[in-house]
Amino acid sequence: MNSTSIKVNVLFFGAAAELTGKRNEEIAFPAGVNAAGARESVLAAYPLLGERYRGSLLFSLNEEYADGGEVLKDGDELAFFPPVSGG
Amino acid sequence: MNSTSIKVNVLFFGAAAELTGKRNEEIAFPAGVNAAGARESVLAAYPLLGERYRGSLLFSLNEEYADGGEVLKDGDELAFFPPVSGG
Amino acid sequence: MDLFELTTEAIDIGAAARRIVPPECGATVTLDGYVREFTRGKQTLYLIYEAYEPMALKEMEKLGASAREKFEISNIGIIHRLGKLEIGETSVVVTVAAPHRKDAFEACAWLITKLKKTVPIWKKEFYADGWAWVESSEP
Amino acid sequence: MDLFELTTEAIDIGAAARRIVPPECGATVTLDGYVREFTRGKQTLYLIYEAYEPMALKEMEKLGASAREKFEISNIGIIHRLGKLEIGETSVVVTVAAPHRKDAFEACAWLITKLKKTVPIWKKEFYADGWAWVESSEP
Repeated sequence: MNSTSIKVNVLFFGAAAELTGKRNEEIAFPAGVNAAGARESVLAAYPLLGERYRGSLLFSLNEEYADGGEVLKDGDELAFFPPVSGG
Repeated sequence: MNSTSIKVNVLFFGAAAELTGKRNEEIAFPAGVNAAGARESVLAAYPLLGERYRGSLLFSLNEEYADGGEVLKDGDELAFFPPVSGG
Repeated sequence: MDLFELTTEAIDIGAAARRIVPPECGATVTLDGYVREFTRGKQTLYLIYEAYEPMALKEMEKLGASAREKFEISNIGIIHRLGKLEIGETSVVVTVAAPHRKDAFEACAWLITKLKKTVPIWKKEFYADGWAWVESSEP
Repeated sequence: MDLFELTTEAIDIGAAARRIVPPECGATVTLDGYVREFTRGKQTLYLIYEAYEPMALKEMEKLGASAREKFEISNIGIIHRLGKLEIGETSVVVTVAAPHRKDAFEACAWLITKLKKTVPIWKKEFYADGWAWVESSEP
């Protein structure tokens, strides 16, 4: 880690957890990365996740749906998950 | 009672029971009377009922809403009641 | 199996809903009507429902048959309380199970609206200073 | 008082409806969703719901706030079951109390439709020959 990177707590839910093999992971991103950029990195790091959900994977930042433009801060919680199916 | 009259079991519900002072009464009508005719007789016999419900008093014949044209038979059950207010 | 009942006992709405659930269905919609403390600004202490019981049951069954023609539904339950009810007690439950919840919502709303117009049941409200037969409930 | 809950215990829908009833209200409408035995012709043995719990509760509260802006309602209750559910068990209850039942019907239907789109909960169905994450429930 250098001063130009941040650490983000990344969570995976539902099928996304199975396609990454984990429920959470601390990931370092370059400082200034936004939520959409982080999403691209994660999809690249987990090819099966990208294959299955490139267009539809949802993501949230600190428990709120993200639109992608949000700049991440050290310690943020970023979650990735498939379309929801509660009810 | 003569052979040209029939006996009908008349029931009153809700405010109609209070305005007639009874819940049921056996009433003799001329043979051939229809439900609307019987309704007129009953309204005439109980002036307070007529005053309050002339236009709105509902009636049923043998547990089915009556439209008035039904010819009554000996032993029929005729019921009178205000607009319903269940629920 | 449908369910049409008049009862002087307290109504358990969860049990009513559960009794009509068939295994192939996805959703049940339940309308629970209960005794209001204030109607038209006047405080009600308690009330009494009276019914022409055999005809009320027949009319409830007719409503059930009509609802099945109009909506794709599996089962219907209608229970109306009679006798004396305290504030907050359930007076009526209409519950409908359907494969798709849209039908359940529509059929339930249709049934309660019709019930209030056709089923021979009457409500008498008691106040501190008297009582009144209710001539028309919320349409 | 509104009620938003996630629980691994069985849901009592009657109790849920009763908990949100204020004395001035006239009607409660309750949607009860439960585990179907057959979906798309395939037999489900049981299923598991998983949630992003803190976010799911936040989203449920947001839906409650939006419903209050759209409809004239008194109280809202939303309870979603998590973990393993058997066939026929209640997965979700949405219950709405309102002075007039039309608002209760509309708000309840609106809330369940939105819940299925926005609240982060996922369903995994288990069959005799495997399992599947459900990608979209009935809209």
